[in-house]
Amino acid sequence: MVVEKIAVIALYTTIAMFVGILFMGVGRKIVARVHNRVGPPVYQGFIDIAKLLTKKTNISHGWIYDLALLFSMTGIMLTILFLPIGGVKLLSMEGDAFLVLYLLAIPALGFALGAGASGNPNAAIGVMRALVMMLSYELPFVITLIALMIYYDTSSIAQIVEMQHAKWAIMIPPFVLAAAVADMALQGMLMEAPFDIPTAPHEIASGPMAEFGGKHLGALMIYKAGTIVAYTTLFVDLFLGGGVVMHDGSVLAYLANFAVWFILIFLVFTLSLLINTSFPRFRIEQAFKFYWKYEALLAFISLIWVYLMVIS
Amino acid sequence: MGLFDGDIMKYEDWNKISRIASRKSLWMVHFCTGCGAIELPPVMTSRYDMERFGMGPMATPRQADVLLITGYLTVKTLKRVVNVYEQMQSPKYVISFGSCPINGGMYWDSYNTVKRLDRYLPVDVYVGGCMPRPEGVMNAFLELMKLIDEGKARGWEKYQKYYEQYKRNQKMAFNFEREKDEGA
Amino acid sequence: MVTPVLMIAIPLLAAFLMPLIKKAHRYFTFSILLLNAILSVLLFAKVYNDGAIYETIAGFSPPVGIYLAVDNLSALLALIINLFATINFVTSKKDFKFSMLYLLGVTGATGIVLTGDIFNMFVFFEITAVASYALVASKKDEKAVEGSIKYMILGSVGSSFMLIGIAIIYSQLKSLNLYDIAARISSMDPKMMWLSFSFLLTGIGVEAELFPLNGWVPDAYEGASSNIASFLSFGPSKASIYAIARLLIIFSMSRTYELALYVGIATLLIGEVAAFMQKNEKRMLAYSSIGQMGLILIAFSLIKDTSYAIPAAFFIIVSHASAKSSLFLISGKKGFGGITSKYVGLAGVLSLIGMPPMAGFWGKWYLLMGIADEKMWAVAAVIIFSAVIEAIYFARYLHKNLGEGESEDLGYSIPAAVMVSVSIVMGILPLIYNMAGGVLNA
Amino acid sequence: MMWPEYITVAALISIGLYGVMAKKNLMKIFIALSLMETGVNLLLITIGYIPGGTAPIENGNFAKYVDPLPQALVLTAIVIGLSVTALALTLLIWYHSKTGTLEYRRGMRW
Amino acid sequence: MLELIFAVLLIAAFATLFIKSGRIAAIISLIASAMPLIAVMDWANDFGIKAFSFGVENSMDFSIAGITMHLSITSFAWFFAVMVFSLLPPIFLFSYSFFEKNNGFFPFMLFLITAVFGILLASDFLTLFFFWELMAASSFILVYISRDKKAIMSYLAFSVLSAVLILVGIALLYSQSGTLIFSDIVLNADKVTVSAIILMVAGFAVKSALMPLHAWAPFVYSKADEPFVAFLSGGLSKVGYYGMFFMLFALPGAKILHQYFNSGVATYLLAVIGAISAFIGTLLAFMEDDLRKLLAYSSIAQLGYIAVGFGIGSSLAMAGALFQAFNHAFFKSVLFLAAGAVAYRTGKWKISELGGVGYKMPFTFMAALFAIFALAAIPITSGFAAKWLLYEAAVSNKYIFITPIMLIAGVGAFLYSFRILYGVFLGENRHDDIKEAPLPMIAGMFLLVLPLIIFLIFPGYMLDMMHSALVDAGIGTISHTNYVIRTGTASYNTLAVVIGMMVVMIPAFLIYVLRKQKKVDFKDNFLAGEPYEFYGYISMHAANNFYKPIEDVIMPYLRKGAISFYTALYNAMGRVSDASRKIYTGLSQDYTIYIIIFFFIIVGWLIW
Repeated sequence: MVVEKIAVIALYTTIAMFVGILFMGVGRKIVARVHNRVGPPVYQGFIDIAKLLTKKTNISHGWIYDLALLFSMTGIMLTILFLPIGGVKLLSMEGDAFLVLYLLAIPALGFALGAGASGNPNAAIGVMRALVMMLSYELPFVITLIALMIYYDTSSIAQIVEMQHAKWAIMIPPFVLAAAVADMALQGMLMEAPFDIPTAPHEIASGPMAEFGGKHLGALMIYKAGTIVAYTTLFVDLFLGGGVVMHDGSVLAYLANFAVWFILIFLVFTLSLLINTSFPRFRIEQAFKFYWKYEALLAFISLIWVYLMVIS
Repeated sequence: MGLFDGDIMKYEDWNKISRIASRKSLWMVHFCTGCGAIELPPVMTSRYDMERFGMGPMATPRQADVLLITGYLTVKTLKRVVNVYEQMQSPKYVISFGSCPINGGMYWDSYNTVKRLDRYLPVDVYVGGCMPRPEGVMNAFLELMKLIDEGKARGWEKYQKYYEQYKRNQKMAFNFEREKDEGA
Repeated sequence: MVTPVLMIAIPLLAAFLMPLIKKAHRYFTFSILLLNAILSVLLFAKVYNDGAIYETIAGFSPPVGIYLAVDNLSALLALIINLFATINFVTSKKDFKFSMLYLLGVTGATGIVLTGDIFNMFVFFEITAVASYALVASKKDEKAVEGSIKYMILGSVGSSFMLIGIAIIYSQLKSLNLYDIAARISSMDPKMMWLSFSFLLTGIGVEAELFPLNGWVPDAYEGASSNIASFLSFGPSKASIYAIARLLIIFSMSRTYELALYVGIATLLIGEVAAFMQKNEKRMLAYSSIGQMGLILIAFSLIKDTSYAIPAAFFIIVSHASAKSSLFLISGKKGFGGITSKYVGLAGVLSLIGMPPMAGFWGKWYLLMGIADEKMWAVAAVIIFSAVIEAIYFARYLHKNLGEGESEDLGYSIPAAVMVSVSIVMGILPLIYNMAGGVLNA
Repeated sequence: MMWPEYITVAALISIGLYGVMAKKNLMKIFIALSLMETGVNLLLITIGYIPGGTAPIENGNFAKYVDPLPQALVLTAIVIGLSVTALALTLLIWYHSKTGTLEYRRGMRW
Repeated sequence: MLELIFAVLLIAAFATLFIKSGRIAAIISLIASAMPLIAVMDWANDFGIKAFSFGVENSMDFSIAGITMHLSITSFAWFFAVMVFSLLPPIFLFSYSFFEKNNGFFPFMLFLITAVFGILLASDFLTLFFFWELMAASSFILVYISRDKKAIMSYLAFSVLSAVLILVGIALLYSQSGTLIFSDIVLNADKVTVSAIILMVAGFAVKSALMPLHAWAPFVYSKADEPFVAFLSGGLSKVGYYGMFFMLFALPGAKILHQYFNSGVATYLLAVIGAISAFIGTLLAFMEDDLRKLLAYSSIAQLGYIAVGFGIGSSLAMAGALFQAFNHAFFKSVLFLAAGAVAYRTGKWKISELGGVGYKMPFTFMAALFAIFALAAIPITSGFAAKWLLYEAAVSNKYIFITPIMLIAGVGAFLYSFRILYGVFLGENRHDDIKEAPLPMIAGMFLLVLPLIIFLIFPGYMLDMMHSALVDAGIGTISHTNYVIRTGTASYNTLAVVIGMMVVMIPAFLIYVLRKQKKVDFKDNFLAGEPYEFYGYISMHAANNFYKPIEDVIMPYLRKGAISFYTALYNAMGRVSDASRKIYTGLSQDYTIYIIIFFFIIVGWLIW
């Protein structure tokens, strides 16, 4: 039983990472097409990671630098375990949305720790921006999350997904607004433009990653792939029913749900990339103001709307 | 003891994977001191689109595989170039642009210009011309990929092997500069 | 045989003998004060065991004769005054005239507390007042003289007022005995009664530092030398406030208590607020004294309705007498300068703002319990306000004195430590509650 | 009633208070204080006085005795007043020697 | 036995008063501080938790001629006592190395412990207030040692404010019920009782540094000796919350408030204040450059969560609040001690001047790292379980205002956590000449970290510990096993997190531990090609004005904060004071006029 579970966990993390790495290539391809370029092959992500992991030399800035990366990889994989993927509840019954929110902070903090340990001033500035960005987008995001929690009267993501069997959350009027807000928050979570200032390569030499090279950078790319899957899945789980279309426990249902989940996160990711390619970059305080003024206001409107719906 | 350094997988096989991967994913740090830097944007943008080969610019030497020397080097910039080169992770490659790094080019009689980059850093591919056109630059990249594929792009190994000599040459160049400074 | 009259007679006699023994005057005075303190302990023990003592002097029986009346509270106050006077005298370094005046001052203060006769009270008032004027001026610099002159002018006006009040009472009741007056006060013409009360309150209020009769306070305290400021804060002022308490009990009307409450509140507020920004330490302590007198008056104004009032007043008096006198002793220099002064300062301040294990804590506790009995929440609000204000300026005072300055004068700081330890002892052993629980017989 | 006496008392006290309130010269202030004390003493005597009374010396006519106690009180009060005045003059001399003037120095020290 | 504990504490306090050496005083204090802990552990048997038995009786009447003080242990006091007294031996262990000379820390710390012991054992208001004031006095002296003007003034002012508020509250209650003994008090929902409860809660809130009454905390925390501050933040603030818990749930004030207002508006207000406290405290924390001030604001923020729990008052929220209190006691003590250890070695407080300390003091760094994980509620520490309970409670009660604020404050905690981690321990290595902190210091810090790890895996133990407290207070507990907490709507399985973590860590571990790599110096760093020592020195420590961009956005809104309000109040009061002192003109003529006016006024008042 335990071995089975561990095997399933291993399978799912592998799949998630695979999808994530694939998405990195797909993303570059999409961006290239928008730029009217040919772009790299869709499997470019795998090549990049393979190259980085096969680098001959490797530098380290001390044990904190190494452990921090370990920490972020672990954190992102753990997060994925607590998210229902295509309706499959791995560990998601054992925790809830708050746990996921805080688990998502583990990789971010680990990454920040590694960047700090690298001793590069650019990295510190990048981390500062990343953390401020996190503070910014979390406010509208948690408000929409609370709207969902209040509406479905549960804080467990798995249960929220289950309750969307009949009707996806996005089909309920207030959650259209909430989903729009959450999608902009997603933009910040994925560090896509207009919120890509934490890693601005030409300004602060790619920020937190400035000192990462070789295998460390490879691990970082895996982590990045994981975040893409985690955040898009979170969005899909919250607003798009987790991609669950068939409810019987058959193998076909698994496959269908998985396929729908894949398509949905692909769509969400594509949307995010399209926004990314069409906008310039916000400065960090502009991003902060954007999230805390307009986004938070919209989110709060949807929350009050939901609240009024629930209490009446 | 390394996991991938011969215990589990043969070094040659590992090397092969490494070569295949790095051939298709050359990340470059371009050292834009000379005039050659202006030739790079066309290479990156939609006309030539270097990204279809998996190439792309990187912000720091730690992340990059290819060092582009885009034009002449003075003694002062050479220090930085050496610094950057040493911060890159092996395997790493150097492409030099234009005539200046080859033989001094139009600065052949300058007192302060590095005449032969080869004395200080192992250059894998030279692109001739003053300046080379983007086609030439593209061609150089393809050449480098071919060399990597064939296992001939071994400049970084050379640098490790003849480290003392390279250092001596570099030091001579830097000392030259210091004497000049003191004289002035 | 302990009689209260000894406590007045001995120092008075000693004071007039002083010119004869010029050389050993300090030892002589100290031993007299010590004797007096011992007598007051014995007296207190006696009163505590046997109940109040009423004693007549010079053969006449009351209401005509001079009359001493000692109950628990007055015995305690006499004890405090004499004890602190003894400790405080250690710091004196002046000539025999000073010792003489000091003895007179102590006599007067003790007399005010022990007497049962209103004219005697006036006489003792004058004795202690004249002695205090002279003591304040004994520093002989400009500030001292100026303070003394102001003190004297206001004190004289006050004593005239008091005498007028006494005259009115006498004209109505033909009696000077406090108990006699208290018994027959209701037979007075109300207008005359109120008039006499007003005169007496105004007259005694000058000495008791009530607002707005206390103009002399900051100048006199500032001008006087440390030990005299210390003496003023435990001697005349405490005796006078006790006299006001007696006055209130005599004119036991709800309006007088109400009036006392208002005056107390005004005194508390003005004193604390004025002390708040005061940079000069001695003036700050003087203003703070005013505030504390207001607090004591508030406590006394509750006497009629709650049994907590007397312990409250008593503990505040003890706390204030010991803490403020010791603070005056160690103040006026650049800083505490030494560990003894530092702890004396801390203990004094903590006692004044009412923290255990000091007597001030119990004062605050009983006062608030009394207020709870009375349900006078506005007064509670005033006390909250003034306590916070007090805390702020005392914190500033403590911080200001942290500076190294010159090294401390142990001749001052050790008596101060002894004085402040009285507050600690009283705070740790609140057995005084039972003793002071005896009602002030009126 | 003895209006003239009481009016005198009131006048003396008022004059004394006025002097204390209004005069700047310390000497005048002390004179005013003395006046006031005199007024108070007069009040005490007036209270004990019976119109047409005699001194309380034993001569059998008890009804005509004035009240002896106020007179004793006044004696005490006079003594006290004397001592205060003496002290006041001493202080005055000191004040003059410190400041060179008897005028009140107008300085607010708070 | 109980008398013995008090006696030992007081004797130790008086003994250390006269000992010059800090080492000996620390040992004496360590032994003395173990006494209450032993008693507390012994009492665990009374509350359904197996501990060892010493036979310490759990109540005593202490009579000082006429006044009787009733002392007895209750279940809720016991929970707080566990929390507070287990902090003390590690702190004294730490101070063994910290204080070379005894500057007054040890004696007054022992008085403080005596007072706290008395507060927790008090079963009548006089005892409570007596020990509360004793605590205020002794902690004030500990602050006084710091010699900082603002700290001394603000601490004394707020201590006295707290004391008088509590005193007036007691007086109000006494006037209603006529007794001071807790068990005899019967409360009615009338105006006086309600105002008494509010006043007393406000009074206790001062010690807990709740938002409008927190103004003393930044000054005191940043200036006093660290071991004391560790106890102040870890222990004394919890004593304040004990008072609040007592007033609201043991007495029970919350029910009275509910009856009186006919709704939960008063307690809801407390929750809102707590949430705002958490939020604004967080914002102020990450802009601070002084490490201790940062920790002070962080304390204000973390303590705000407890108030939220008390305000919500459901069993979930209370469990969360008590859990949070416990966690905060430990992690904040560790952080202050770590700050003390860093200062002990470097002598610096400014984050912008520190940096790279973690390389030289790895064990201190490890302890601080764990504490920071707990502070930021990372789910691999027990810190998360507490916040999780609070969030669940807020959401299940549909508090749409409190929940997002709490959550965003939780996110903000990452910001200042990183500031500490990077600014102090990581980044440029500027301190080549320092050593690791002395062994007693490290031992003290790790002893304090230990509970955080234990309750990470077994939050159920913590819920067991607070079980009888919550049941006695009539709140009820939540269903749990040793490692699963269940609420009505969700569950949290710590074992799943830990095991899941381990499972996914193995491959990553394989890749990253079994590898070949070259350790490089921090100087070998990408600086756009510049060598590190090229211009003599390139600052690589980007810790000055770290959050400047966001500070520029936020600060205009926070400038008119509580502290500036109190400063303005102080200045206004100063003006009033100056004006009132003008009454005293220094002229006897004026004073005579006052006398006459006074006379006529009272004559008028009395006759007409």
